[in-house]
Amino acid sequence: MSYLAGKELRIVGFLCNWCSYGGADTAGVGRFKQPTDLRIIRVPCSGRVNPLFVVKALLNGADGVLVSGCHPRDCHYSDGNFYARRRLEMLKRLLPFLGIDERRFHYTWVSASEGARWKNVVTDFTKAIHELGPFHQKEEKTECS
Amino acid sequence: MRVGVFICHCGNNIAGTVEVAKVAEAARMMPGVAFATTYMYTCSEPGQEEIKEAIKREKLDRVVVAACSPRMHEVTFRRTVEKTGLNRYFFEMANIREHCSWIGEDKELNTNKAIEAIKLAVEKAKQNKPLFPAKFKINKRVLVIGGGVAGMQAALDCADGGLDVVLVEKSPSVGGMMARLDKTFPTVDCSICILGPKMVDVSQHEKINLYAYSEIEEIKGYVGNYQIKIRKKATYVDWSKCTGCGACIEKCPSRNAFDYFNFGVAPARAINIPFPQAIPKKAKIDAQFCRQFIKGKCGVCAKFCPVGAINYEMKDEIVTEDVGAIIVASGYGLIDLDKLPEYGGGRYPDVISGIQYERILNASGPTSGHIERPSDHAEPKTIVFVSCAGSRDKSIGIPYCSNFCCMYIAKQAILTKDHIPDSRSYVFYMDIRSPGKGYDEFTRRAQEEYGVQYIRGRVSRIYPKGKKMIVKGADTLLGTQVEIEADLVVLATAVTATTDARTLAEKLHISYDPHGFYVESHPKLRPVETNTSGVFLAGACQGPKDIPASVGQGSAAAAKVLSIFSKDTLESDPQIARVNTNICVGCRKCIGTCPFGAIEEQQLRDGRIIANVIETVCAGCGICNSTCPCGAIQLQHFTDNQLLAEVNALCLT
Amino acid sequence: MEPINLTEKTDWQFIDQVKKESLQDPALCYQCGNCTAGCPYTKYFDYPVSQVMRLFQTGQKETILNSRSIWLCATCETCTTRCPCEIDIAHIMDVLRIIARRENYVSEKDVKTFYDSFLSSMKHHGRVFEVGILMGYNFKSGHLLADADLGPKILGKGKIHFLPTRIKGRDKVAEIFRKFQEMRKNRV
Amino acid sequence: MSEKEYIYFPGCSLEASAIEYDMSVRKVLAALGVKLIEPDDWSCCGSTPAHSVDHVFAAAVAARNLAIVEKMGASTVITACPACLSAFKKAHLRMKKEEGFKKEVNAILDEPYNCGVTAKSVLQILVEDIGPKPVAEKVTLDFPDLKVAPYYGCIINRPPEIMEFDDPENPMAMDNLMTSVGVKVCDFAFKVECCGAAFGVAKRKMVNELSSKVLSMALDAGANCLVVTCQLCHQNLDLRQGQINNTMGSSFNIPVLFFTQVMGLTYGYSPQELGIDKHNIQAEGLLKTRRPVEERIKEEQEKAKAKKPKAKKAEEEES
Amino acid sequence: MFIEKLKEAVRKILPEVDVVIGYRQGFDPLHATPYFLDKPEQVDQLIWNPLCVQNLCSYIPFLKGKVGVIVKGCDSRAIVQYMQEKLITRENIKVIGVPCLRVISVKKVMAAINQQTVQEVTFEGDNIIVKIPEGPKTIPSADVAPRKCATCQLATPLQYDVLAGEAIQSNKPQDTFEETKEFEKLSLEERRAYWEKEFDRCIRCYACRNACPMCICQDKCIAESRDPHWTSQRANVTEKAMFHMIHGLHLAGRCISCEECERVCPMDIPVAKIKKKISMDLKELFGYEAGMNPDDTPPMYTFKVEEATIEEHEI
Repeated sequence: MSYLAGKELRIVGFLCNWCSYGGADTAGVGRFKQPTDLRIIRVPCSGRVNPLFVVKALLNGADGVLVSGCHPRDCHYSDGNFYARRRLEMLKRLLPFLGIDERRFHYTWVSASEGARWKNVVTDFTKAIHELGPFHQKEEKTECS
Repeated sequence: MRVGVFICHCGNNIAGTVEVAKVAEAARMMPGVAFATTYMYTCSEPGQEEIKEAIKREKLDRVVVAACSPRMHEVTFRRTVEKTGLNRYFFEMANIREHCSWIGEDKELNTNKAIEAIKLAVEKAKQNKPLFPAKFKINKRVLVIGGGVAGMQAALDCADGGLDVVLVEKSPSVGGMMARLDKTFPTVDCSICILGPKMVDVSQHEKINLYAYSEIEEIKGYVGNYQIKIRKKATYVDWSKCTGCGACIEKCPSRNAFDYFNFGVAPARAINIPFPQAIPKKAKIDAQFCRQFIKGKCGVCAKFCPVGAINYEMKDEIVTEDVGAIIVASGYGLIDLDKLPEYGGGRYPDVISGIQYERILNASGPTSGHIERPSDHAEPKTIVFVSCAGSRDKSIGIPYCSNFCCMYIAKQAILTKDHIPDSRSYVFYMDIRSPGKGYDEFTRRAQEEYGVQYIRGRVSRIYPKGKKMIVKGADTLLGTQVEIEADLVVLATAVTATTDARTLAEKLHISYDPHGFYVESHPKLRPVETNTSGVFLAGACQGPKDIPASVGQGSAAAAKVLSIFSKDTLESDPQIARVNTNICVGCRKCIGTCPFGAIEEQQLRDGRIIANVIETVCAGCGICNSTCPCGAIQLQHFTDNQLLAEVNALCLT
Repeated sequence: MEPINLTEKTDWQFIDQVKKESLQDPALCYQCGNCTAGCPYTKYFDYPVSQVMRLFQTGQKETILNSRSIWLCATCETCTTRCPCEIDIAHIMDVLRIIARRENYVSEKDVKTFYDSFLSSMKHHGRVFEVGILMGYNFKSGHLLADADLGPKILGKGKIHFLPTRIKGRDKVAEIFRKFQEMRKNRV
Repeated sequence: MSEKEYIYFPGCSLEASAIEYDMSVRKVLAALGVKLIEPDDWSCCGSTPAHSVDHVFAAAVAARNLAIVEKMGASTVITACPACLSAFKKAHLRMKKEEGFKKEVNAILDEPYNCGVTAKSVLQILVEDIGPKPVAEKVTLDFPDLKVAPYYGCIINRPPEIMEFDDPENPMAMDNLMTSVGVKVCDFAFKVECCGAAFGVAKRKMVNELSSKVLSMALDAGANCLVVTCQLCHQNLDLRQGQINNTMGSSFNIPVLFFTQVMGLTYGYSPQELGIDKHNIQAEGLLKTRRPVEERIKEEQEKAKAKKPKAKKAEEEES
Repeated sequence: MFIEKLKEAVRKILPEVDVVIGYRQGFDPLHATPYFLDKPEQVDQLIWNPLCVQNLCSYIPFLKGKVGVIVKGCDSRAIVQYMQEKLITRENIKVIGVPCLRVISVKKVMAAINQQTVQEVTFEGDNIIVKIPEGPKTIPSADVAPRKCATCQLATPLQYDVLAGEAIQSNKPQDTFEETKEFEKLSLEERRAYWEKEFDRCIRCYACRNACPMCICQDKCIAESRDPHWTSQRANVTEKAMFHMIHGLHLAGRCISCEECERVCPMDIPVAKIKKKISMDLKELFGYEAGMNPDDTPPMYTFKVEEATIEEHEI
């Protein structure tokens, strides 16, 4: 089973449980319509997101990766997003060096109350990924599946 | 491995935009899935029974429920699964409602997305390991932050329930905003008359330890075991000696201190007691206005104090209290008039805020309850009330309704007519919001019995002309501009979070909304809980709220604390970091990055140094996990392999 | 007043057109009346600003474009500055005026005549020539003596040039006029 | 003083009916060591009439001038006229924000504008780039009887998102500038009320009514002179003051000066040098009382001396 | 002779430590090899010449007891970095510093002599003279020095307990990351193709990792483990790239730019390039250079509440 080729691209989201996952819930409760491409992996904190997860996803088939945590100072674990910010910033700068468009990876902060903001993040990011098109060659996909 | 998948229709919430039957069919094809079915309401009792029966019948060892958000029902289903003897961490949830059926418009795409969400959960579940919570003892004391009506109610209810209460109040007296009010709507009963007895109860209750003029410095720990540092701000008066006689105040030569209690309606002395009914009734010095501090000489209060309580050398003091739960009732603030430049921005003395007018109306206020306008102390005859002064105003970042202004304006207009029978009051409003019991009748009374003129429209400008203030507004029902020559203008200034709300939230590790109001765990079903267990909310710190609602929340928060304290121990969350001693190379990077100091060095018998997680301290953030280069420290239930299984489920197709 | 049959008379296309051209959303307006309250011209308007906004919200194209209000707005920006919903109302008025001009709804001929006179001066000289504008206006509007009383007050003070300043690049300015006309044609 | 240089866009009115505004701007800025360079072959900004036609068109006629400035290698252009300023800022901001709009505008321009020029008012650079101290240092004369109502008009700082200068409801830039040059300022509630703008010709009665309110509020506030930043306001308030009196049956006779003229007067320039004689309402009466600034300083020192012992005494009493 | 000074220093230190790590002649005249000695009579085996390229510090974290080690300027950054990360107890290490202006890359020499058999190697002034069957060949050292030497600022080690010889100053220009910046001028597609080609050659021998002084996990490396299972053993370019990303990211803010990884790569993959890019970014973001100041904290293990250099990204 895969994403619906032609209609969707493969976008993986790592969301912290306390803020962004809640923000995505809030967006859902508010019925804020969003593109369907994004698949969400719940993590306790953006600080849990080892940049290698992003690399792993991008190398293995994702067209875009989104990491979203609590706003700085608002981390449930107080410092997690501060570490995430440094590590993910380093990664964001590194990706284009390897030939990966840095727009394929975005990290941001969305709080549990910001349903509308979440909708915008998802919509804009999905749009950006669609503008970039698929990252992996089609042949690779068929070869693997 | 035998995974069972249960797909919830959630009535039409999911089934309306997701083809659940197709989802179940796809789930059955997934490796490791032994059983998949759909159900109308999985969270219902029969729904849960269905899961239990299926576990037994199909010999399932992992369970995935695809339904709403795990933030909603993960706990429910874990309990269900556990009842069959399966470890509760063998359960996974796929969010196909909030993250899928409610936000996607295309049924085909939604269905596909739901299938993938389940695949993700199945792969994760297959990696899950049994986890077992440990038990730990609770410290059955409670900290209440804020001594307004909500905090006092919470403190009294907890204390009456037998708990030791630490009540911390930032200002020199308990009472909060309610103590400043003259009368309360819709009954028009005297505010301090109903609040006063509660204040006295707080001060006299043997179970309540009150720290007035104190602030929260630091909070450490977790539910059941918090360590609180409280800063007792220097009052420069030894409260153990002070009798509240007021001799010092009478003699104080510095007469132009800002009166915080009266919102600056009239000046105060540099040494003061905020109001006659203050609890504790003790004096304190505002150093920035005191001559002793500014000029280095004066000493008048020290000379006249009959008990020798004055101490200019006093310093802030930090005290420590250990508690098991925290109730936050830190109240609200009001926007400053300078946010409203079109209304003069505070430059015109006869344009005041509602709370200032409340003090002017109040018999124990600076005018002893005589209505007079600040500029020339004349009795105003034409009074204009402007509602939504800053509220519902996106342009200044306050899009929300301040909740109670419509009601207090009606009250103030009624009181004005009572005080000055030949006065005329006008109220500019956009909508009259009075949905409480007896509330709408009250605003009608203002118009019907007291002849208050309600004008539907906003005020664009207020400016002085001679001794009058010209209020230039619109009457949108007439479709015209209107002008009123007022003697006094009262602005119902917008309610905000307190200025230090965000700082306090960060100390508490609780969330706040973009306006600084604290976020409850669930807007309907968990209104006083926060996402940090052991921390509860009461009153307007969660959002603008009137007195009955605040009192209700105070009691509700107290009930929550009493309920968790009804047991002697709590279960710790086993979703914490654990070190694989075979792998750890002792590089210590995790130790340095842990925000909680939960990792320590440990020397093995062979002399190797490795990391060790202190179970009760670890909060489960996983920073150590993503720091560890060799993957030796793993956050249980969110291990590298579990997350990799999810990534692979999505990407390696 | 005739009841408005909103089923028939709501011009949804007009709402979309104004939304598109102004980049402002009428749904944000909750009709507080602040714009009407602050507008210096409410007295002269046939529909106060908040009602113009209401007419926009309900798609009453004919009424709006025939209104005098949109021509009497001086773009003083009071409404925009004070709107609690952050709507650029003055800009909406501007767009309504542009549409009215384009579709030949001109309820305030004098104002338009003055604007035209101004533009024509600009087109011909590159800069505007005040005496020329006034004379052009007086001629076209039929108000032959408008502001003639002011003449003596400024004569002999070196303020009035009886010949326009013509800049070298006036053909370039005229070119903007021409290219714009062309662009507009293509737009349609 | 450090030499400063600006590209200065006078605008059509300042060449003709408001030539005295131009004269005073040049005089005052020269006194402050500011060199003005007029762009070659500038054209009309389009003002209000252009944006009643179309926004692309309006932006184009404004941006033509910005493009000229850009080509000169400058990043700032200053102007005294609020209408030009507003036209420039609106064109610049929208072109900068919307790529599509920028393309459309540049398509009808001879030279494209690449959004590299910030427009500022003369008032803004006096406040922000020069500052109150140098402004005050040039003062040689004092006007003891002058009390001005600073009248900003509607668009020099509105809407705030576009003009990005001073408070939109209670602007203080001109108040402070007047105070810096030693002129008394009254608290004027009608600082930003509209005078009738460009409707003077087509809707004279309307303009007369609106302007009359401004004048009467200024008198109520205790002013004997209005100070303005906009030549259109000046026209409506000064040139049309007779019309106002006729329409309203009033008898206003209150001088209206450009703020640069007031500054120039305190710097010792003659009314003629500043073009004050070109106004409709003459200000001679007020100007007669001027005296060297040293006299005021002396007066103030004496007053302070007389006050001191009293203050000391009061303090002793209190303690 | 310098070598005598060095031997003298080692002899002096030997009684205080359990082992000293130095260099001795390798299997041919062009190769020096690490030498662990604990007896005075072994000291005479020691050599010192520009072919002593290995960073001997790499062994230290894995040795117990007191260790003496011969350290060049570039190598000394490893000592500093170990100190930052508290991976060594400084008192247990006796650092014998050697001033050095340039070492020589064996690979480059071999390329210059067309991979012929080396019979003898001598050094004269700034030249290396390699005797091959067709006769001696003189090569200017600068032509066969590794890349890192061209911008080396540490002619004298940052840390040493004894310095063999005199402290000298570097005469090289600062590293301005020209090569990195030059590479960034390629298009995204070109860069991607470049790495796909380079990584495809990787045989996952892990020599780069084994030689790396900062790869402290060694046999616990997650590139080889099943728990956690970051990479599979499939021999495709994705898995190879994943390994190099693990290596690169684990060294973010820790890489001391010794370029040992690249030196030892049998497939000549430019593995140091990625690390260099990260080092450049972290220097720009946090003003941090690994292995320079023992009191620093590596930037990935700390944070500031307000990060002046990190702006929020728009999508």
